[in-house]
Amino acid sequence: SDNNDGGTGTGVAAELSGDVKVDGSSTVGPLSKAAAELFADEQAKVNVTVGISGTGGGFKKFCNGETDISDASRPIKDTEKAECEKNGVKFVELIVANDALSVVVSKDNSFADCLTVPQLKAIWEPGSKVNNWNQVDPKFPNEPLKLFGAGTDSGTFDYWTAAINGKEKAHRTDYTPTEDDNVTVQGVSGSKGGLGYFGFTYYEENADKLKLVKVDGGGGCVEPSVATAQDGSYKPLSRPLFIYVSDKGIAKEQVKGFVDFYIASIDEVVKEAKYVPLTAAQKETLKSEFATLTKG
Amino acid sequence: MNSTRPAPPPPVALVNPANRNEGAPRGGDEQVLRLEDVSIFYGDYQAVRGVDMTIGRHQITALIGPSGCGKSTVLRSLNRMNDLIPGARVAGRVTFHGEDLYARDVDPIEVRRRIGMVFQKPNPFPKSIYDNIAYGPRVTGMKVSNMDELVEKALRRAALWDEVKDKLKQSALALSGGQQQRLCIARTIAVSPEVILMDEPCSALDPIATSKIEDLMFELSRDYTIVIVTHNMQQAARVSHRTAFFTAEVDEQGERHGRLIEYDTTNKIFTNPAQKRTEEYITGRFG
Amino acid sequence: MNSTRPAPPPPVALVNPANRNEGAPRGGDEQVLRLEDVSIFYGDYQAVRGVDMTIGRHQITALIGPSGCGKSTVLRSLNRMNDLIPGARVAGRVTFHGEDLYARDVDPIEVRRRIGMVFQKPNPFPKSIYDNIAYGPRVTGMKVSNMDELVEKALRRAALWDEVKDKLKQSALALSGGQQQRLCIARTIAVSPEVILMDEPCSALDPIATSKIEDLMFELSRDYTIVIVTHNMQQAARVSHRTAFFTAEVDEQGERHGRLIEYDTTNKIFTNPAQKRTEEYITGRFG
Amino acid sequence: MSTTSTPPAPHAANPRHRPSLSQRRSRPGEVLFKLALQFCLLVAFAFLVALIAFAVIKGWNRLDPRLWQEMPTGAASRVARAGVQSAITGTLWVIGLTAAICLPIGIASAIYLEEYADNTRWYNRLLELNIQNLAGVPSIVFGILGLGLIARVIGLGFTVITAAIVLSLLVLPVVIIASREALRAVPRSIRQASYALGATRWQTTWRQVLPAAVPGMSTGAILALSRALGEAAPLILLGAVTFIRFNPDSLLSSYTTLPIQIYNLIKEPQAEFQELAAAAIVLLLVILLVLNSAAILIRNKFQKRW
Amino acid sequence: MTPGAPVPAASVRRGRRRPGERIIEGFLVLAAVVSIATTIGIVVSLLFPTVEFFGEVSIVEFITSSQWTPLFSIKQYGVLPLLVGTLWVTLIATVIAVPLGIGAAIYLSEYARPGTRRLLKPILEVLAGIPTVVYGFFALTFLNPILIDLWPSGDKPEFQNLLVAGIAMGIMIVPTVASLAEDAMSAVPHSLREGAYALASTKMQVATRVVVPGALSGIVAAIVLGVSRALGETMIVTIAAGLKTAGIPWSPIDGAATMTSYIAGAAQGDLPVDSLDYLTIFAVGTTLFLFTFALNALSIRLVRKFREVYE
Ligand SMILES: Nc1ncnc2c1ncn2[C@@H]1O[C@H](COP(=O)(O)OP(=O)(O)OP(=O)(O)O)[C@@H](O)[C@H]1O
Ligand SMILES: Nc1ncnc2c1ncn2[C@@H]1O[C@H](COP(=O)(O)OP(=O)(O)OP(=O)(O)O)[C@@H](O)[C@H]1O
Ligand SMILES: [Mg+2]
Ligand SMILES: [Mg+2]
Ligand SMILES: O=P([O-])([O-])[O-]
Repeated sequence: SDNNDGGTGTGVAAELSGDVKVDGSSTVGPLSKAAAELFADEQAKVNVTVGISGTGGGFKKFCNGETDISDASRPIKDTEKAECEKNGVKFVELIVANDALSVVVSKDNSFADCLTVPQLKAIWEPGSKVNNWNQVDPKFPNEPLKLFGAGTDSGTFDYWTAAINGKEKAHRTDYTPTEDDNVTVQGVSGSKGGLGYFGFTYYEENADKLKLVKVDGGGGCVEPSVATAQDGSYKPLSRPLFIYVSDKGIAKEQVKGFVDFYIASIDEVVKEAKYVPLTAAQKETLKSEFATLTKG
Repeated sequence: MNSTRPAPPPPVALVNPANRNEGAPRGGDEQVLRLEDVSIFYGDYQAVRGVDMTIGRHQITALIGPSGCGKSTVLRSLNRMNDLIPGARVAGRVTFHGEDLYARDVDPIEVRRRIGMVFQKPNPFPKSIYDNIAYGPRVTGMKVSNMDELVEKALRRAALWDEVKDKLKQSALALSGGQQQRLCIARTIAVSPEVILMDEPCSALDPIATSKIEDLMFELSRDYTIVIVTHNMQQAARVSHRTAFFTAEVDEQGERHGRLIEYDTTNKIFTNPAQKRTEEYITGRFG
Repeated sequence: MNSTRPAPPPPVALVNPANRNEGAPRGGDEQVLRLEDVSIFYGDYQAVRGVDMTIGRHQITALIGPSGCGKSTVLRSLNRMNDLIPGARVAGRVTFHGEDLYARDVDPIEVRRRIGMVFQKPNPFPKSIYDNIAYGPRVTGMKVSNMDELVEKALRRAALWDEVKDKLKQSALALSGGQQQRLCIARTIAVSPEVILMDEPCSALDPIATSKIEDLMFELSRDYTIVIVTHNMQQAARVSHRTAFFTAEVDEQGERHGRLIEYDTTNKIFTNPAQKRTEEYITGRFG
Repeated sequence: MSTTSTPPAPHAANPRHRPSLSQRRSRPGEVLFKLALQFCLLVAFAFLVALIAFAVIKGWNRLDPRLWQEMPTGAASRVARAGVQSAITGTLWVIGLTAAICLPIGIASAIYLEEYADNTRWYNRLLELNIQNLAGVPSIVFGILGLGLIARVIGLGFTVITAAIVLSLLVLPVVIIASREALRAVPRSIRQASYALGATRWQTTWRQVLPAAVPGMSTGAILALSRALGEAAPLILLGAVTFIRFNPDSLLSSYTTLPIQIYNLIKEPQAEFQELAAAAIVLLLVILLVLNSAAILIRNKFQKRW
Repeated sequence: MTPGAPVPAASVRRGRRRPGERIIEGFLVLAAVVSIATTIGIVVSLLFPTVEFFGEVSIVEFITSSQWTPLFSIKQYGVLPLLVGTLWVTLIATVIAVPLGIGAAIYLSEYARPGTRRLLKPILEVLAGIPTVVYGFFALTFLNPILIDLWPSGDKPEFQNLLVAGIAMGIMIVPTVASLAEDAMSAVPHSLREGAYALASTKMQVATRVVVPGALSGIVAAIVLGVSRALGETMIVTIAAGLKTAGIPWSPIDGAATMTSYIAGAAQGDLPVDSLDYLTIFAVGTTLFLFTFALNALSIRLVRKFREVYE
């Protein structure tokens, strides 16, 4: 039911109603949820739903025309673009925040402070036989590895496999895959040999339970942080986070109202969701990109 | 060893049928129901085989015989209550005033309205006394100008009015067993049937309640035709005009089938039965 | 109206107790069980009130009376089967060879081993015939040198051996009702009790099976003391040495209590009862 | 003299050598066995108590009106003023609709099977067998049915009505079986009496059998609905795992339910979310407890009226 | 019309038609058909995608390969890891629920006073009515820490593991087993107990030698039904045992997916409709359905056999 009886145009004053369907990345989900919550204070009659199907799942629905907005923790793939095209779904890509995929270990882990990309690859590549920390680095103690990683249906999984293992979806299989941050947090913090990776926010929220590991992408050990994520020096694991808005969606008053709000309040939204905020330049692009869609 | 060896069990003396229904009852000559070579099956099992008998108007006809000989089966065939048992089937002819009860276009609902039934255990509905009586007229769509009057009349006829007139709105389940059974009779009367079938109506009652029902039956036989199944031979002897004695026979295949052995006036059956098996049963030597 | 008015129901003639147990049985003078002012309660309800009677050794004692008068209740008090009914309670004294059956330190399991019981409906275990017999010796921990022999003996005593000797491993449920009942008797015998209580052991059986059980009872009374509850007066007359007649009396509060009305030799009870109510019951005028 | 385990042969029974009864044998095996049995029950109840106590203690801080006055949140920072209102209303919508769908169908099926069907016919036996089997089909399979057939092929999408249809089909066997039992408990004699007075089948069913079976049926209905109320698995496949902070307003609304909301909350690592999950669990348990007690009360009150 | 004056004989032939009766019966039949339609719907919605799935994946690989990695770059479609995960949880649940359930049933049917039984049975029913998400939460956040604390040494159970899910599920099915077993025991005729008591049996002997053997097929049916519930249970395993699908879980203290939790996990995520990934849900669903169907059929048969013994 997408009635848009409200809003005749400009401003916040007009009362909107109807549904806004958002789906996709679990990483970006918190941003969209925060935006939805803040938006609800202004437009109580607009029903924003935020599904968490993972980036790929989100695009599938998005390109089917089932959703208005797709959350994504990686850029849309060519295959997905083709699907959208086939179904006549036009869209605009908006970067709404930055993220630094964070590698975490247990607080009891005193030895692993920095891991190189080859070391990470050795651990996580398909068919890896690395099952003990001392296989990662002979200086490390004899401590069995307990691995927690992204679920196969997530953009994080795609991003991580591409960045570390060099090929999307190429990943060892004998680890605990999860969409569910609780599992990674509790699992890694609960065992000395634990190792996991997820979005920076999740680390920040659980900084008291976990230890952050620096990553050496070739230029020395870098710790993920707001700054290193914004300037891209946290390589190769800093990444932008996207929302994709369809043209059919934007044609609906309530969707346009929501995205307008999303962009206008992006700082607040990012802060609420505890993400790494956009740089000034990124913000400029965001606004101009969106402007093109609404005009065209 | 000083225990004495058994002598054959003593015969029980014949009942002396000082029957209160002696003499030809009014209307007894007119046939109401007639069974012609009736056999009744439950699935493949032939429970009753080849029964011929006629039931006269305003008579009390008693069906007696040992347990399992098919008395209830025959009784239920008279108002098509057997229809309700999956697999039950009647062969032969059962006629009611000459009409075949099992003809295709006969309405079993109408049959049951005309031929009422009272059961072994009193089974009042869990409703008020009043509603119990009014139920039949209501469901059969009788045009009743004054239901209160009808209820009162039915209860009076069943000799229950005085006992319940002040608590018509109370649950029928609060009545005693004997009262409940009379209520069931009243309920049957209320739809003005012609025949009332009774399947061991007193077997769940104490002697005092039993004697009340027996008196009532006798009263009712002025206006209704009554068929009663009873286990109690004295009761048959006391109340009935005619008695049919059934027993189960084992056939060549070892299956048991109920058969009508003898059917005659009650007086004859209890004083001078034609069949040896009847005598043996009456005298308590078997069954 | 030409129906005749009822005359009072005919009296049934007295049973002629050509009792095969006439004469004093062996050991009948020695008391095995004795009830002294026994009342039995179910919760607050006093089902049986103030019974006094003694049961003699190697005698068959029959308990008769109308339904609900407490016969089964009394019988079950004799081997503490009432213990199994929540709320059931025995007041007064029941002694077995002078020992109070309900004394605190009496082991009811041992009581039941010594005083066996056979029930109205044959209740063989759903096991083989052999295991049915062997069950008792096994659970009571009897030291049995040769179980096969014990099983055979018990079955022989119960006059069942010839019929089942080739199918001891088959399920007991495949036996006929009469055979099942004899199996239940054999099962009871196998634990060598002194007394066997029987609660209407033939009421679910046909006349032929009944007469087999009656013969068996008579046989067993040489070695066992038997107490039998029966509905069938002829049976009591045929098999028992002594008969106790119970009936239910209504007290001032309108509650019904079972009472022992008369207890005497079977001959006396059936030919010349001292109590009017006994006579009325025996002659079928009530009950 | 002690009780020997070999009883005397009856023939040899000499009154003078009769062992006394007054030797209550101690049977330690008996006592142990009974203790073991009690232990089994105790374990079951201990878990029940532990589960409830754990949920109450963990959720204690959040057991206040916020639970039903506030909407869920996605942000940990806002969790202090969040609740599960949209899940509660979603549950009410879904369960209300489920009741409206499955009770009439279930009761009508039961009436057909008990009052009308000739159970000697193969198709009626098949029907019965089918219902028994359906009762054992895992709930997630019903989710697949909903996903593949109702949401996609029929095209009702991930909506309140899809969820209600799937849950209805899921608990339909429970309703049918319970209703049949309730109908069967109505004595045959009542039906016979009605037929003997010239009532038709439907008159008998409607005026005598159904009123008498209502208590039993409502017990079954309540139990079936409380099963539906707690069900999460099939709804996972039907789009309930969505962040929704509004109340459904039509059959085609998006929705979430209480069990699903609990599942979502469990997945969050922050202690505040876990507390909220525990509080929502307490709420769910209270609802179920009330429903269960009602069912038991009805059953006990109306049992055995004949 | 007044009673007492019977009407003269009129024909009993059909005077009145009763179309309402027919319409109502038609409606009732229609309602009964819904359950048949449901079964057909389930079969159809499972069958077609499953056939499609096996058009691309060989059945041999499905039942022999020891890896289930349909969503990784190297795709393998062996259902064994899911099956073994399922069997672990079911086994653990059974080992816990059978003794507890049967013990409780014997107590309720043979030992408890009627009042106690009336009190205890509903409480058991409450236990059976607790939603499985709650059991999952309880297993993950209450039982598992205790389990890890109490674990003797060596490899501790993982944060999510099959063992704790099995334990929680065992508790969950205790009431099912207990209540059905109790029904079976109560159906053993009272006369058999009396017969046994009259042969000087003790209570335990009556329970173990007469009642339990007498109710055996009913008890087995209860167990089978409990097993079938464990097999089909989703939320407890999803929450407490995790979604790890690769490799056969040799140890129950590892986390691993079961058939049900794979379906639930996969259906939450991105399963593009029409893709092979999406079809895996149906292939696994069919496997699950066949298992539970077999168990249900067995249990129905056992109950029927049991009923036959005592009619
Ligand atoms: N519904 C039924 N289905 C199958 N067989 C039946 C059914 N009702 C009765 N029978 C069988 O038909 C035979 C006659 O039964 P019926 O009830 O008519 O005997 P009865 O003479 O009334 O016995 P009783 O005195 O015990 O009431 C018996 O063998 C009985 O087992
Ligand atoms: N378990 C019980 N609980 C409560 N009351 C009982 C119980 N058993 C019997 N009674 C009552 O005790 C009285 C005597 O019953 P009992 O069974 O001893 O009579 P009976 O003479 O054996 O009758 P029948 O000939 O019908 O077997 C009856 O009023 C009966 O209702
Ligand atoms: Mg009969
Ligand atoms: Mg008795
Ligand atoms: O949920 P994702 O952001 O990893 O796609």
